[in-house]
Amino acid sequence: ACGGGSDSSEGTQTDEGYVPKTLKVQFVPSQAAETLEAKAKPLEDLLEAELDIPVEVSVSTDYNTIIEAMSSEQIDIGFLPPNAYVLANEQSDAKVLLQAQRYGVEQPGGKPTDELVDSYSSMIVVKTGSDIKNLEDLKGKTIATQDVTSSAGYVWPAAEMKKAGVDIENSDITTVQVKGHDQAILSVLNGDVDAAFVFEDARNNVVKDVPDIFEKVEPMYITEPIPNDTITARADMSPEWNKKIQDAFIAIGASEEGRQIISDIYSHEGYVVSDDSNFDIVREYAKEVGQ
Amino acid sequence: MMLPTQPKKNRYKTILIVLILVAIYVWAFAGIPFGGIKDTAGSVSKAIFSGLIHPDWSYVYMGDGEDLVSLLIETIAIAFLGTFISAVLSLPFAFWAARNKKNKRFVSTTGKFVLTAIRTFPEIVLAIMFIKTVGPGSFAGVLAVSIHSIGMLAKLYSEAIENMDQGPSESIISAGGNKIDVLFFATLPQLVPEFISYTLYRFELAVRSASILGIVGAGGIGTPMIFAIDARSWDRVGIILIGIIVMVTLIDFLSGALRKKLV
Amino acid sequence: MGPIVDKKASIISFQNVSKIYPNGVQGLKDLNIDIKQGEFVIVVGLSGAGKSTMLRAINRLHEITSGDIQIDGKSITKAKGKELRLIRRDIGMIFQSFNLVKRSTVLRNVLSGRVAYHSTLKTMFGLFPKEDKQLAYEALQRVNLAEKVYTRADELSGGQQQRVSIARALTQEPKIILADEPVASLDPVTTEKVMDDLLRINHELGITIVVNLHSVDLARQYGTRIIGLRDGEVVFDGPVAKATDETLRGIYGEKILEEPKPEGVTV
Amino acid sequence: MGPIVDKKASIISFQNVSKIYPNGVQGLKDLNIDIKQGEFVIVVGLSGAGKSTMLRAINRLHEITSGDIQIDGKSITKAKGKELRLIRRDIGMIFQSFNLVKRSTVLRNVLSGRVAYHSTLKTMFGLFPKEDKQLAYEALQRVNLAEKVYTRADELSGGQQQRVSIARALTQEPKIILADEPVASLDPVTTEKVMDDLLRINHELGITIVVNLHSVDLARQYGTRIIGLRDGEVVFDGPVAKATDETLRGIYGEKILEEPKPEGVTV
Amino acid sequence: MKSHSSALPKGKSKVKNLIWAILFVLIFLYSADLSGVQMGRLFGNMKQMTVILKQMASPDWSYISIVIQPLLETIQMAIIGTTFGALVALPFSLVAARNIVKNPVINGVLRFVLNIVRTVPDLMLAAVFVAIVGIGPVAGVITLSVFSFGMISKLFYEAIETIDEGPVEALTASGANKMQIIRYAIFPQVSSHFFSYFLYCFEINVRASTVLGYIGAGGIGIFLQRSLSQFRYDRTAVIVIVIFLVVLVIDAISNKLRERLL
Ligand SMILES: Nc1ncnc2c1ncn2[C@@H]1O[C@H](COP(=O)(O)OP(=O)(O)OP(=O)(O)O)[C@@H](O)[C@H]1O
Ligand SMILES: Nc1ncnc2c1ncn2[C@@H]1O[C@H](COP(=O)(O)OP(=O)(O)OP(=O)(O)O)[C@@H](O)[C@H]1O
Ligand SMILES: [Mg+2]
Ligand SMILES: [Mg+2]
Repeated sequence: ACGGGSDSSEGTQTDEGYVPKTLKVQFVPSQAAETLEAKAKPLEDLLEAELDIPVEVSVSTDYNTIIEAMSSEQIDIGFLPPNAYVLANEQSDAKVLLQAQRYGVEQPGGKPTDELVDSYSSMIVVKTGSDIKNLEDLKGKTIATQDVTSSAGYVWPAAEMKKAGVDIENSDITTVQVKGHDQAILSVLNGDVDAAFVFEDARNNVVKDVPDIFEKVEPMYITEPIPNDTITARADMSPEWNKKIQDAFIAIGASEEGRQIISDIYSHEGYVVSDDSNFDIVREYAKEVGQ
Repeated sequence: MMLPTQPKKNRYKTILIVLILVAIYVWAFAGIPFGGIKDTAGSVSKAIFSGLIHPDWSYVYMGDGEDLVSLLIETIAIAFLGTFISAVLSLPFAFWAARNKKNKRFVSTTGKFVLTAIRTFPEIVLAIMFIKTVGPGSFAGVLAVSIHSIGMLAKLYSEAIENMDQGPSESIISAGGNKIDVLFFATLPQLVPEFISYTLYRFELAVRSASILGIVGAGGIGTPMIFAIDARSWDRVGIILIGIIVMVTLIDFLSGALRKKLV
Repeated sequence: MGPIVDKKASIISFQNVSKIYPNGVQGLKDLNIDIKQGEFVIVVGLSGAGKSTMLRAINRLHEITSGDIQIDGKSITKAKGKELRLIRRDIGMIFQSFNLVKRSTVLRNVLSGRVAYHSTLKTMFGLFPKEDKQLAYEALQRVNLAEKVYTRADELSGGQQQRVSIARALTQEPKIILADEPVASLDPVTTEKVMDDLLRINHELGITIVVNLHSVDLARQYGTRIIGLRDGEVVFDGPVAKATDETLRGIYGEKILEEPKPEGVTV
Repeated sequence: MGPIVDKKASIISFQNVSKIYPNGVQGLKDLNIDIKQGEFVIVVGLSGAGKSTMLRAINRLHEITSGDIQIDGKSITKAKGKELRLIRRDIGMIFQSFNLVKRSTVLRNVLSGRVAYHSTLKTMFGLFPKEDKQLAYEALQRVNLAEKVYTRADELSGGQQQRVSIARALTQEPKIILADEPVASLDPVTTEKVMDDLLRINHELGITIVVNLHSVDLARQYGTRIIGLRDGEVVFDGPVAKATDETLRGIYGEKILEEPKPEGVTV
Repeated sequence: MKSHSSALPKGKSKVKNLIWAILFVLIFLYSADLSGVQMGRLFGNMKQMTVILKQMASPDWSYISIVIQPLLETIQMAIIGTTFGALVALPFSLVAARNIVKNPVINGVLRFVLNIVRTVPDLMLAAVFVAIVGIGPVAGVITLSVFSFGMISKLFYEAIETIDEGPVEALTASGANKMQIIRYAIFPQVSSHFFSYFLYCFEINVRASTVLGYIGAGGIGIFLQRSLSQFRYDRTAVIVIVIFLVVLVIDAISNKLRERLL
């Protein structure tokens, strides 16, 4: 951040830090969402009502841009997946303010529980009746993964496999990188791969197209929890404003009307204050898989 | 007198080229493992098509400024602006890169080199750069689209220039006209139809460069489409597709009329 | 009134000019020609002899391989940029293949002859002064095309296109006119009209004229001087009077100029 | 040997033919012409009189607005598909603007006159029989272009392109040749050669020939019959002998054919 | 000759053109407003643009060994995809060209079909083809084929519509049928266009970053995305450079071939 005193239509630098006049928020879809709307207006309205300053919300499909925009101070607040938060923090010292809450998932069946949690899991799925019963059995097999930076689609399962003694890089395993957890599920169903790393429970994304997917593809392994999506502020945001923003989001999640909107549109059910230390696990897992 | 045979060296080189081409294709096919049709082909494609033919009509207009109609208009605006800027910027590049009598080989080669570089530079990296500069939003999208398009438009333009009849240019040159006179009195009038069709084609591409606009958070129809595909909401995809098809057809229609007017 | 020929001023001067096309064809071979101001020169020669090549070398529409060409004492071969353009402005050209912009109107095509008189900015927006338009229109009247002034060039017959091209050169108000078979596509009446016009501007305005022609009759009728080319070389250069049937035979090869008619036809 | 004119067979017959261009210009006005097999017809008229329009109506390169044209007794106006193509195969055409594929070689351009003789499949692969190629080569020799056989058409001089176009028509071995100013861009020697050639094939093979010409001299020298057009109407139609200066004056307007030379030049 | 110089008659009124121009300017301004164009911000913040370029300026050369294999795969898929697409595009564009098939209904229907083909996003094509043939290069090749087909046919039929009609006439006059006219009068005039569209499309397919990645077909695109998501612009640079080299080679070959074959 460049030193204090500079003034623009967007905000002011004070000794305390950055004070926005217009709050610029960007939203990146969570990997674990089953349905999303590419809508900015509803959140804009909710936040303006809480904060009393103009809010500009944009929706992006790639978190690289949001991190870059935060480091060049074009974005004040970003909705980031956990691994993206860690990168943003590394790049520009951005601070996590909140984590989103969602309903947990119940197995078997993959249906949501009515308990709000701030984390989700990843799972390794195989064809029902497959002879892959544990992580050991994955040796020599073909696995569909997401991008290697994806928490649920690569990092978590790969790290836990490694802990269990199955190094995904050197166990004669072939990885096929696909885009989208739905594609991963379908490729298991089709027999193109033996297993796939997906979020829990990505089968819900495919059930519309393949109604009996829950019978045909089953989870073989479920990972430790992964922290949910973050709401992250740019590094130089003044503490006062950090607080204001936290309060605003929590209030939105608490109000009936606000919760309905964020639930419908962003698959969030509420927000809780978070701390950078919640994400040490992300860093640790990333190191585990050599990133 | 008997017909002399065509000079030989041509023939050998042609045979050599044919052989190389055959080798390339053999190599390419060797890399692709052709398999059969999958069990899921039926149910999944049925789901997709049934979604497409039962589009989500409610999305067409919702009045919140983030429905199909508003987003299509926004998309057109971005594409229009991006294409216009890029068409203007492409002109000098095209003349730089065109290989014709007046241009030295070296000059046009460097021009082509630069265009290739622009084309190869990934759109997404451009997008990131512009986001860092002007923040996310339509403006970044416009900039990314317009800069990236230069690589293609200028290349197509320059080939049109290379294929152009030089006669009229000569007449302007012989009347003492400078390069710009030649441009406005001989080159452009001749190239107008081709330039227009390339530009409109590029406009159409820009309209459809959904992914890139989605990435930069530029609004437009790209983002909801990507979300809908990711979430496999085929009814939503269906209505968006219909919207784009209607729009592209309209553009086609208008561009046809425009061409007729200008050609 | 006879043509104003100043014996000293040489307005076009070829000095050892040769031209070899990239594909190896020798277009011109060591030409040395001096054309005086006010001359009406006619270039004749077989098809492919290099007539067009010679004409196009004069205003440097293509580069010559060696030698030098001077226009009014200035080397066009060495001229650059504005200087070159000003030299060219003084040379009007009528093309064998018309070189019209087919999609533009006749008027616009004719007006384009005036571009070198105005600033780039003005011409870019097509803002020609009224007088220019009037000039263009008069030139069109002269070639009998006044009524086609707003027609698109591609809706004209061959001869009409040829005449647009002539009007364009006239509108340029040049000191020299180069004409590459200006009457090839014209009927005899228009041919005479055009040649008479060329002759008149030659006489009245002292404009130097170099014309490629195929018709020896026309050459004799109008020229003051004939240059015969053959395979890129000058094989005859002299006043019309000296161009006997003998010399023409030299230009056109062994073929006799007025060969007996082929068998069987009586006129 | 005199021309073989069968008095009965009418090979081209115009019946009340009119043509109005989409932009309203009346190209042809109620033509009624009968051309017998073996005739050598020359069409003259001012530039824009409708000569090209008339020629292009014969092989239906454009549709006429009303009337009927019959070729060898068959209505080309009504013919369709293969029938139309077979009629056209028998009509060779030499175009005023050459109509060559600039990017193709001379040989290829000439050979393209033969496509209608072969199955689509064969021609798709460019497989012409040796005899065709030889035929093409001979036609090129006839127009003195043998050495350019593998040159690209856009590297030729104007007259050379014209000659390629003539060679193409000859190679087609047609029964009728339509020629739209075939010698406009040719020097007198080649002109004579070409006209002699046309005359010879007219005599020896009985091929009917219809030529648009601007040169009245040539018309008189070669034609058996002259048709004069003016503003799309026939204003003269008769044997060459009857085409007096008077009638030509009618064709070309008030202008006198052999006007006294303009002032100032002596030959 | 008497020169009765009368005044130039008035041409067609320019009002219509003026209206068009004004309309254009209005659309332009509206678009600029809608897109939030802020030139000041672009120039004021220029140095941000160079940040990434600076990081790209020192490429991680060791990455070459990793991207070479996916690059080759991409090329293989692009060759086949483009070829199939172009082969189908050829007849389609001939029929869609208004100067070859003069039936507006047929042209119209075909163009509409082509519009649809071009409109369907490649992500969706990918989803369909994955369902049919499974993830992997085959789905990739088919998707590329469809994309190439849409693109080449549009460009090509428009090129066909701008040819010189003279040779067509000449062939018509000598009794050639449609196929022969296409072969001898049209194709020689447009083959260089066809060729450059083919190569241009091939080039796009080589660069096509996303679609192959969607369907697990591998290819260089995945590596481009990976380098970006890891903020390894030094690796991005390597990928850009190798693609650039491939494109240069394609260009060189195409120029050679153009000179040779056309
Ligand atoms: N495509 C066209 N559209 C509209 N009008 C045309 C078209 N072609 C020719 N004309 C007009 O039709 C008339 C006859 O033209 P045509 O080409 O037959 O003349 P021509 O006798 O061959 O003349 P020339 O000797 O100059 O070639 C002219 O007035 C011309 O402007
Ligand atoms: N662009 C070119 N490239 C290669 N050779 C050319 C080119 N233009 C002309 N030539 C050749 O140069 C020679 C002279 O051509 P030029 O056009 O000067 O002839 P010309 O005397 O004008 O003939 P014509 O009376 O037929 O117009 C010819 O043999 C021709 O084939
Ligand atoms: Mg010439
Ligand atoms: Mg004509």
